[in-house]
Amino acid sequence: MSVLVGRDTRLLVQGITGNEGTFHTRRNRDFGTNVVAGVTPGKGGQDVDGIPVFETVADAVRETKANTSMIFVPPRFAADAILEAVDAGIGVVVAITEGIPVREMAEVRAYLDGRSSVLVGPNCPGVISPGEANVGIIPGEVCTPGRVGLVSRSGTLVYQIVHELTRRHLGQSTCIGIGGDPVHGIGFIDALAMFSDDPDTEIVVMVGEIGGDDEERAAAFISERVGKPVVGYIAGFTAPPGKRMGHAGAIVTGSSGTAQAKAEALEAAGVKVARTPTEVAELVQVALS
Amino acid sequence: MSVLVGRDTRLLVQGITGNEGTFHTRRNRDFGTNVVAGVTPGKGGQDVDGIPVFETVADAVRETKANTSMIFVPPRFAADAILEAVDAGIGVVVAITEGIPVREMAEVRAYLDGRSSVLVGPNCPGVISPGEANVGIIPGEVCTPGRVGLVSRSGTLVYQIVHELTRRHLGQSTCIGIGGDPVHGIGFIDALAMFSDDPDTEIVVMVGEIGGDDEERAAAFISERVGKPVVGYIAGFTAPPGKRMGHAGAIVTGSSGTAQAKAEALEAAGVKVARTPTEVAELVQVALS
Amino acid sequence: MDLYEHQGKELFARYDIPVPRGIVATTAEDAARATEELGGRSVVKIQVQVGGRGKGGGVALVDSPQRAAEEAERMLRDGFKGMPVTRVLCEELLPIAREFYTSLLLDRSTGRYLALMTAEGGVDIEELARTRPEAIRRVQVDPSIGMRPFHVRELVAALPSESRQGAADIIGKAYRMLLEVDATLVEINPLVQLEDGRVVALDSKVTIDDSALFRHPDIESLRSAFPIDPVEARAKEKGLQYVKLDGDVGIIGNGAGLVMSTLDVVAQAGGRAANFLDVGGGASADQMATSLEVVLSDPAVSSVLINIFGGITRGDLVARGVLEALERVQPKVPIVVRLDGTNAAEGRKILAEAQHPNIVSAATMIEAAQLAAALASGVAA
Amino acid sequence: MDLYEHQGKELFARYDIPVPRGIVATTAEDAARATEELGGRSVVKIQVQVGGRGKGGGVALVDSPQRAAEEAERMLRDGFKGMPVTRVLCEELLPIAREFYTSLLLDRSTGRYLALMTAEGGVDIEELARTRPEAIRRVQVDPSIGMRPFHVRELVAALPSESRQGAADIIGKAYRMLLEVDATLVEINPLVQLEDGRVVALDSKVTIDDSALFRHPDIESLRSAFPIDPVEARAKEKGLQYVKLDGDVGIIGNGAGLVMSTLDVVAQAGGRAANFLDVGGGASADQMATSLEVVLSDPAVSSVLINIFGGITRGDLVARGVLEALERVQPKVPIVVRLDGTNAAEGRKILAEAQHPNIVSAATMIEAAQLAAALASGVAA
Repeated sequence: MSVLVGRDTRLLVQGITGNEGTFHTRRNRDFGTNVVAGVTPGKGGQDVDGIPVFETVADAVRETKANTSMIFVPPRFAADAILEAVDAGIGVVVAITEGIPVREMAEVRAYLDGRSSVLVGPNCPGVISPGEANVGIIPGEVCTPGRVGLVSRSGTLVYQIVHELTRRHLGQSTCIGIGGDPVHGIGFIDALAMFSDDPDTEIVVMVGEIGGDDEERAAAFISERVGKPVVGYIAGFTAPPGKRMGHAGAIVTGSSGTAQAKAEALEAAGVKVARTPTEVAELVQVALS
Repeated sequence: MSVLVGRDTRLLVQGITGNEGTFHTRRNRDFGTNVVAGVTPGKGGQDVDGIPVFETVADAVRETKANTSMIFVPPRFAADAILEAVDAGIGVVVAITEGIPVREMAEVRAYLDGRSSVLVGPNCPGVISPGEANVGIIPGEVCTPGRVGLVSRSGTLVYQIVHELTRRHLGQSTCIGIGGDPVHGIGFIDALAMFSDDPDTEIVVMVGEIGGDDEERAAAFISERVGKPVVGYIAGFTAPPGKRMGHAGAIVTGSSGTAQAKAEALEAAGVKVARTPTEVAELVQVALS
Repeated sequence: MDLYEHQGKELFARYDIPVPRGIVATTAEDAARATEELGGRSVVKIQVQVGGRGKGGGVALVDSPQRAAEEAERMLRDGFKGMPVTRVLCEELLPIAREFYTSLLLDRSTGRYLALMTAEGGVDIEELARTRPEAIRRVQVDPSIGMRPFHVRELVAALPSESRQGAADIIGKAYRMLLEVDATLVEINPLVQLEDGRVVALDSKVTIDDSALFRHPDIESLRSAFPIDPVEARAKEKGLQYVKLDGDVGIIGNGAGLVMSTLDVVAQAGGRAANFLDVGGGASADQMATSLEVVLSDPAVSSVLINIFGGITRGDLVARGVLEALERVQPKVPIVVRLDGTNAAEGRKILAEAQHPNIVSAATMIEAAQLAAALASGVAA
Repeated sequence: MDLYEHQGKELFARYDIPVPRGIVATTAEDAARATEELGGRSVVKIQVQVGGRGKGGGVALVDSPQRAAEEAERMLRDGFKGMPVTRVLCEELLPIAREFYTSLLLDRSTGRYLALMTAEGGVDIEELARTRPEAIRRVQVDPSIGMRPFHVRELVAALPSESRQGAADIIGKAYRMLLEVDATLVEINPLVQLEDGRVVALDSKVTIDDSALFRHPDIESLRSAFPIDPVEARAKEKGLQYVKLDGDVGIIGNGAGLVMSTLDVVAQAGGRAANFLDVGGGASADQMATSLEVVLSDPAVSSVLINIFGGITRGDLVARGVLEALERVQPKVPIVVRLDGTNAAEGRKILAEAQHPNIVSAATMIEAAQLAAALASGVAA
């Protein structure tokens, strides 16, 4: 079992004909993901390794019954691509693109309100359910099927921590990168809720970083609603205030958004908080033994 | 029992200090409606017959726990007033105002999507639950409590038909005027669903008119979902094509929107369709005997 | 409010939507001169607000100013489908490679905008929607996000690839125009691609939301070009909803639904309504008086039926308005009055006390309709 | 991107938001001349991107050009809170009747815009929000409908009635500006009402979304006025995410989270990071080489840690980039490399085969951090 992506995923790739789009489409398909279509405006009718390319998402959905979309289009066109996927009835939209203007993401998020589509990202590494489907850029070879659910703002920390888990034979049900942008689709709370409801997820790893208050709100949610053990990790303890650390959303503003405050909020909610990626795996191992 | 408005209604009147606003506020209160507040920008702090007037709906809701709003503000400010009520968490918004530009109503309707507020109108006579509450301009004295649910696009046809019902001692649970504008809040289907779920409504009267396809879609809904008897009436059999008959929405366009087509659709769904307002009451009487 | 083709195209031009060069003519001589200016050839098109011009002789290709004058003369003289014609549009002839259809409209059933596009031009779109719906691309546009590039791509995917850019450009502009002028319909049929590749709006059909005209005085003023019934003009001026019909029973009521229902009930009683007149909600005595004047100014009217069920409208004000009007106009026809609802008792009392010889009271709507129909046909006179 | 006060006010002026007359000065003489031009008196304000100017000596009221020169001289000489100061803003003195606070910002927790207004001016808003939240009006604005009149009414209801119109006017314009310039914050603290009734923005704090700068080259160019570290400037030019820090271990990684985590782990190993550098997703060999050059150009760097876990980034390209850079720059410091993920094996092989004397391989992130920290402090050198 898994959440968001799995054996039923029928993947459409928006921006399939770009370099990165083609590269990761192939990797996702090689992993076993059912890639059914691509979309690139102006290239409808072509194909990528036999995957048909359509002019619009609506056409692709009509022809291939795609239910999940992965977005690789350049930042200035990406918000439009997300809206197109939502409007065409795509259930899970995974936006990899980095650098989408936040005003456009605010419009996208308002449009998602009350609609049934789920957005993951943007500026995220995607979602992988080991043994079932990989939608995004998480290297599938570091993962192994199992019962740990992982949700992270950072992409490379997903790889790093999954790597540590896998080394200890702690497989994963699903790993979700929610992305590092200030305005994004699903957050920790949505992911925690999904993992809570997933019978095959036994423990959840939550990887946060400086900036915003997503981790603090997640902590409140965990103490109220999550019945499974949660292990936390926060990156950026040594980040100075007022400096944006790579991710648009990773910034300590005045006294708010510090790693310290987030770790404390999580610990107050009963979450074991690791100090290094390696310790995350160690804490998971302890919790499951 | 009743739908939309009733004993729990705590009414706020937007535009309470205008002539019509004050007049109908008094009538609604005299009927027994619990009128708790008014709003008129620039007149916050005043009162109308002891009803406190606030500067904003948010203030009024905070102070008085108003849960229903009646809107009497002029057309060019009315869409803003509806949005204000929705944003302040008002559950039922009844917009009496006629002549709101349709572009603004399209924006309002999109904003309502996925939100829990219910809009009745605009350009409607309001909602009355005899013996409980009257929100709008339907003359309460023609109504009597009972088990007939009524929904109508036309306001004066509500009065006329309720009058015919009351004369025959056929009381009403709730009468809803959904309004005659092309883009409006709740429609026949929403009202039919509410009456279906209301244990104290035994039969539904549905009053349509030329223009659009609301009646046709309602007919489909009735045959699929409504377990109670429905009596129909359509105004405008003699209306010529291409002429707007008073209501912005009442126009036969080409071959679509005719009274004949609507009556036939309803009859095909098992609805008894009356040819005069008087016959409506007669058919209800027959159905209930 | 429906615009004439040439008025719609003037709006198009304001929004940089390409249209053929055109000149409006109100006389045969003007049509000849316009055609001269357009290079000696033109297409002469009747300006009316009904469809079917192409098949009905409303469009003529002419190859000389002389021929333009002849066609214009015929059009202005004969009218079109019973409508008077006061003007024609002379346009340059363009070399057309392909014809399409596109429209943007407010879809009442969803409250969203709907955009349509098909590669088949000059079609009857209702007919095409019935017979081959798959030939039409339909895209819903949520007003909260507006017309986005993806909507436009979905639409133009209906067209050959070499026509897409030009059509996309026009759709974007047409949507902006739709919003800015508060249109509920912008239809371009046909939308054409010329031999040189340009995409041009060859026709226009634009409907403006009446409720929004207050913010478009420039568009409102276009109405002055419409031929209009003088009685309708008077009613409009007074803010009354009046539609002229063919019968002899004048109808006044409050609320569109009740008035429509009254027309139907009069028809069932064997009468024929002379008009639709809705005095509106909260009618004052003055409005009532004006309504009666408007209805009585139609010489066909042989009886009048006033059917009022008061909500906002108050019976006492209605009664006063009727009496006021009777002082101003000296009616020769009977007036059947039926009053119910808010302050109806007061109203009935006022009328009863006035004892006016032309006023006949009725207790119910059906009785009133029967009386008015009978009085008009002379049976009860 | 945070704008200086005077830059924000230049944007305000473009949107007709009233601001005091002001002149930027980069020397004491300019400040004197500006004050002369402003009528012999002015307020001289340090232009920095940190708060607390009022209490920290960053604002001076002067009553003569001479005094303005003295204050400007001091400010330009001493800097502010350790930041260099290259310019001051001299503004006219205005007769203030009341002070308020207002701001518009993107609220990340809701994804909506949030507007704040309080009748208390010049406050520390975070402090006020903690101690007396009821003194602040907070209004959420859904981007799908934008800032509506009702939102504005709710906000200005916080103010005395005579101040509402002027404040409402400014809020409307500020919202339009927020959207059009892609700001994520527009703060006016204080917003003041003058004795003559006018409402004026006395200060400005504006943050622009970096991701949207591509459509605002005019705003992007304001950056040239910022004092900036030359190494940061070089990294920026190459599209690398680089932040200078105080330590001696140069850090290069892929992905903001992994780099932040690397800084933390280096700190735990007793080291101090010299910088944050994220080569980004899909880093090419050239980007990797440039990153190394950037990090090595900081003379404080005594060891470098390259920590790559490839997703989009491929290990083979990383390895090639490292070797390329080593050819271009002749490093005197050891470089610890840890490679995992996509094509990591190939990358490790490339590095092993190169047998470069400065390259030290590490198997895990923690081992790499410990090695780099030890090498920097000379322990393992």
